[in-house]
Amino acid sequence: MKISGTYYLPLPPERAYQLLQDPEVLAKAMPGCERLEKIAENEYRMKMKVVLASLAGNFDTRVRIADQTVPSSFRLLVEGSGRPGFLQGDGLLKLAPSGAGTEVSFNGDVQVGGTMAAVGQRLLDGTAKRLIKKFFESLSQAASAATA
Amino acid sequence: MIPQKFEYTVPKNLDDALRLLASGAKPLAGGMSLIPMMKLRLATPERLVDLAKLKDLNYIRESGSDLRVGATTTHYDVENSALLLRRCPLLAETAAAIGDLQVRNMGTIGGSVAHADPAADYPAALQALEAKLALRSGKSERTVTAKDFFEDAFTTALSPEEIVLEIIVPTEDTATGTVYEKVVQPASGFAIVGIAVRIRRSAGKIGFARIGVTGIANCSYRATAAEAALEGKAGSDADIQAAAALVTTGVDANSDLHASAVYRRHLATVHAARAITAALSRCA
Amino acid sequence: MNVSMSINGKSFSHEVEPRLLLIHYLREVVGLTGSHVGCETSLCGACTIELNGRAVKSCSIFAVQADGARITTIEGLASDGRLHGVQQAFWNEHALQCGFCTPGMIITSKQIIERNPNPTEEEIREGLSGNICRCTGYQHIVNAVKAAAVAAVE
Amino acid sequence: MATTITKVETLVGKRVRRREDPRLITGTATYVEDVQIPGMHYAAVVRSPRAAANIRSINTKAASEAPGVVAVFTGKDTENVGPVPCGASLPGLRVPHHHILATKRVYFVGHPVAVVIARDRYLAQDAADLVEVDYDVVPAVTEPERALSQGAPAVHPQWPDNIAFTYHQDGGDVDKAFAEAEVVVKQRIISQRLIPTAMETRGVVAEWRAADRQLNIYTSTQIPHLVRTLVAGMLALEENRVRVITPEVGGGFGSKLNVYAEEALMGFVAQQINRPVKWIESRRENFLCTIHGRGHVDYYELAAKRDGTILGIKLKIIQDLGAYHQLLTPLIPTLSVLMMPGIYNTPNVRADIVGVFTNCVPTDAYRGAGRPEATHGIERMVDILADELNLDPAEVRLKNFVPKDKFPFATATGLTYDSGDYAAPLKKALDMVGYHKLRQEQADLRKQGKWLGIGISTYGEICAIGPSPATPAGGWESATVKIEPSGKVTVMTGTCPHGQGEETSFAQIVADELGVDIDDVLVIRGDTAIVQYGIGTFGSRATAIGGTALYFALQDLKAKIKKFAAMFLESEEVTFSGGKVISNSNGQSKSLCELAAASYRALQLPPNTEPGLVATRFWEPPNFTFPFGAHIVVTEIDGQTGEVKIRRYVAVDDCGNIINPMLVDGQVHGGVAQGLGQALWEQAVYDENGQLVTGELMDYAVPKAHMMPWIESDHTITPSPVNPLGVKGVGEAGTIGCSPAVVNSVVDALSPLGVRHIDMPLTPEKIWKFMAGSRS
Repeated sequence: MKISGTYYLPLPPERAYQLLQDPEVLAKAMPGCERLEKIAENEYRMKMKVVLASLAGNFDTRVRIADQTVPSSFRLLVEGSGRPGFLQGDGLLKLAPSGAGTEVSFNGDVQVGGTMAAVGQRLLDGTAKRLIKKFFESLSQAASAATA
Repeated sequence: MIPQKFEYTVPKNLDDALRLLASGAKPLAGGMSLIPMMKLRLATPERLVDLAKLKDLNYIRESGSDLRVGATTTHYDVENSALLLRRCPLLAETAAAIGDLQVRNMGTIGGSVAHADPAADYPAALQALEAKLALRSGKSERTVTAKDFFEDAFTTALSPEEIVLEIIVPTEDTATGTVYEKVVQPASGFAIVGIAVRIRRSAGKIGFARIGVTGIANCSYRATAAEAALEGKAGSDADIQAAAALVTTGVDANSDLHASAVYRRHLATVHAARAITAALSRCA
Repeated sequence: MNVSMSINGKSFSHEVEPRLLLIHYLREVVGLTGSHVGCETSLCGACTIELNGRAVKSCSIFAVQADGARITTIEGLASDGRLHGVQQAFWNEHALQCGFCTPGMIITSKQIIERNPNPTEEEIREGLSGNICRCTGYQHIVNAVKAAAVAAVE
Repeated sequence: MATTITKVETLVGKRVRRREDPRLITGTATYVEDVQIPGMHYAAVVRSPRAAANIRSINTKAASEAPGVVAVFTGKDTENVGPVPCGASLPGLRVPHHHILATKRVYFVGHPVAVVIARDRYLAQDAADLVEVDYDVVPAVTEPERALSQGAPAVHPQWPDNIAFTYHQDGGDVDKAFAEAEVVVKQRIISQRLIPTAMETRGVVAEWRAADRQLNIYTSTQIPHLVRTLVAGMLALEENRVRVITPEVGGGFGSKLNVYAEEALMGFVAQQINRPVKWIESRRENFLCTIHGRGHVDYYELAAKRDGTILGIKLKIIQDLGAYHQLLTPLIPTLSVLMMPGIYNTPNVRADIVGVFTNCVPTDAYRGAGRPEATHGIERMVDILADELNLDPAEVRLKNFVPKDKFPFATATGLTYDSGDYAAPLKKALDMVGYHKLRQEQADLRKQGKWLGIGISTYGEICAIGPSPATPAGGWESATVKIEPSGKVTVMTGTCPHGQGEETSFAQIVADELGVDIDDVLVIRGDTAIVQYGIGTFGSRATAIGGTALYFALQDLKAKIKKFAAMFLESEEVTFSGGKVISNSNGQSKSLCELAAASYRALQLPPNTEPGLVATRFWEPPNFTFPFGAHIVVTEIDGQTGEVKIRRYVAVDDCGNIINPMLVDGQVHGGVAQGLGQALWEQAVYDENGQLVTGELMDYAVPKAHMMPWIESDHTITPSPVNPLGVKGVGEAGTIGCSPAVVNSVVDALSPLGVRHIDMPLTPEKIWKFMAGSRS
């Protein structure tokens, strides 16, 4: 599944870039993130609980940041698995100045497998959008807090 | 395909049910959405409280200018309620479009709206009806509009300790024409697109139009731009087409195996026009 | 948990775990294997039984939910060695081939006729939309429901 | 003793109600899941969620320690069990070793990697979730054409080109035909992957009786004897120590014409734990692990004269095989090649098959098995040719049919069509549908911007499969008829009907031949300990071959009965009627009961005659049979949404003589439903990583009652000379005839927009895009 989108963060690119790689901020912004620990340089292990009303799934996830070009782009690689199945994401995030803030655009590919893939087809698109939206909303709040 | 273990409780009464929810149990009503997910182990609640056993939540009654439908009322009972068929036919017509005979026999309106499946049928009607939902927890009781209740895919305004107590819809007079039009996903029976229309025309002008939409995006919604485009118009074909073209304005449509976002938008436009036309023909 | 229910006119009481599905209770605890499991998503209808007079999918109901209920399964339709009208019509009209969906089909058909003594072809087809048959193409099933409706009126 | 000869009505050809129905409509039939054996345990199979991965490790500790668990087995434990068999032998065929549990690598989502045995099925499922498999994921490939492209991942690393086999067949002089052609039309045509979806999923119960070294396997199959032979081989047991019992089978459609890993696996498990074990496939497993059908990408070229005469056909088939060969996987497209000329007089053909491995579940026989693909192709091409030449598609067909005086007819692909009058069903169908009036209506509607389509398909098929040289495991069939000492008749058939109704049609044949009441006839099938060896039910063969074996067994039996009758009636010229054998000369009679008693009591025996009344025949057919027919579909397309509405469905089928018209109608209806499913809704979709995204009935749309049109069914009758019953077979006709008629109809409707071909399934969105594309 291809995903893409553009969000605005009220911070200049350098600070937005920092924010996007700050484990503490990410841990707060990632929907359902229960724990995030650094396991290597630019590599994190994350426990996630994704809840959709009665549906809930725990995922053990590895997040890796690669191809960093400060402050304009980096790649985010996510690999997780849990009872509902597994997911793998590979996305390129690009940061560009936009007014006083930064426009963050991303383009990526998400694969899911297991039960989720077999029965959750009609939900994947909406769920992905929703989780990403939540992520950027939280991030934006964090950014606002940072500028305040 | 076997669910995980869980504890099951039949509440003695509503207060008991609310107390159990406050202590972390999850509500079970007809189970038509929840149990298949539990069998696939996508839902793994540890404790269930069976709200369907609360007989006092199973009712359809008139109250002032409103109709109140208790949460555990089955789709079949909504579909066949003489009161609803006379005073709020849109809700009955929508219930008749849900799933299949067996699902309608068992599934409940409260369970369905609380599940908030983005492709469920009721939300379109509830949006068009500007329905209110009475929510109750052990601590509080409040009423929210359908617009505020449905927040996102599978996400509602309900807090974990709250339940939907009843659904409150307006009584309609015969001057109002209503229609629920659905494009059915052939495998699951869910809506690819569902359009509920409520419309009044007097003295040759559309005085009032409400359009609820489901299936297109993560959340049901009211197509307010399309409504505004209709109100004050005579309701000619051109008026209808112009309004229908606005039915997905500002909406982020979803894609899946059965319909791309572009096609979903197109279907919404076509079926909105058809639904408006049919609703107008039903205005007395 | 203890559950008690009346099944085909007989009382049963058993200790079951809450997650036991009604279909498995009927098939494996009570020993009524006429109702079948054809899917896990509540779509095929092979498990259809009557619960308090309503046709429901017993694969999507826990046995504990049916505590105190009155249940009729395919095994309970014939009485005194006489087939129920719908069973008879299914036989006469060749409304089954492999027979796996048939018990559920018959229970749903019975409900269709009980609620609507003179259903149109379209009403029958809509009524059967929760029961999948892969063998017959449904035409003979539609004929059977029509025939059973006519016979019930006569 | 004088007896009046009463004229007894014969049953063959009559709408006789089915003998099997009483148990099925009362819920008292026994399917595999209903089998209960004391001490029985339950198995849950752990399956790969990955399409391609090396297995680093499997940790079964938690599962082994879970409540109620008695054993957990992985591929290491089952390594010595023989591979899942492939029955095909094609030159150069690459056959990957198909372990019953994956050992080092998984090849498709659903690949079994472990099995957990517990006291009950709930605990087995709980424990299965605890098996941890560490996968080293490698790239997968799911599209056959992509699998053939440079740099595609190798499904089996030892064969980087992903080619399992190639196959070539030439008939006549294709190059000359194309050189002389006045017109050549070309089209790429897809017959998509389908999921057979028998309503009863597969299931196996295995019971090991150690003291007897006896393995009993209850399995939902179309071929119990072949399962016995092959599973005995896999488990290195003596074949006569393996008993396969096939209780009621809830539909097969080819998906149970196979030998599956779980059949041997449960046998292995039962031996290991020394207790009976049951495994019932879930619907999800059924979609992931039971064979799929179709999976063709076909490249067609048709050479013709401007008057519509077809001169030659070229076909290249790219067959998506999946990750392994199941029993018949590689053979299915070869049936397409045999069938490629359809029922047209086409002397020049060239076919090439490329069999391609993909990281998907194997394809194999699904209702029609290769023939629907071929029929879809040729019938689409004939329409495309008619469109190209601006000729009426019915006329082009009539022009090219093999004339009815040319039978037996040798085809360019090496078959000999037995009998046919191909114009007859087409003319009848055109008549029924009111073809010329419809064409007028279509023209009128087009002026109003409305899209009405009329689609014709005139199909032929290869049935009664088949002569043994044409099959991998023998193509004969067997029957035993016994008259019990009490005079009741027992038939044991080697076929294994699972919905077709042979318990009834065979009883009709017996009742007529022996002149007995149908209620006195019992037909037994599906137990290798009771029934003599047989091949099974598939390929529309049960009546044409199994029924014929029965017919000949009855002749043998009658000959013997006549000898006994002669002792009493002083004549071998007798009539079998009303439960009696009646002398033609003097009208004297003896009841079958009396004759049976005499034969078993054996106080006196006719010369050179042994006691007892039993006859067994194994009948080898000299040829296939070739049914045919014409289906016409009238569609209306919603110009705004692309939705297809079927206004009329007319099916005229010729399946030779008809034993029971009610059963034939049922087969046609059911076949059409599956054809319509393919044409409009069904499609197994794998994503590029090998996930089956149509993994449940929530996304894989099989037809439901409200989606089906009324089918107007009629017949012409052209008896087959291949067998004495004159029957041809009808199990697959509906499916084969249907899909091209539907697609031809929709393309016909949209032809003013320049639409020439649309691949199945004809989803509204696809059609809408064509319409939108042509407008812009």
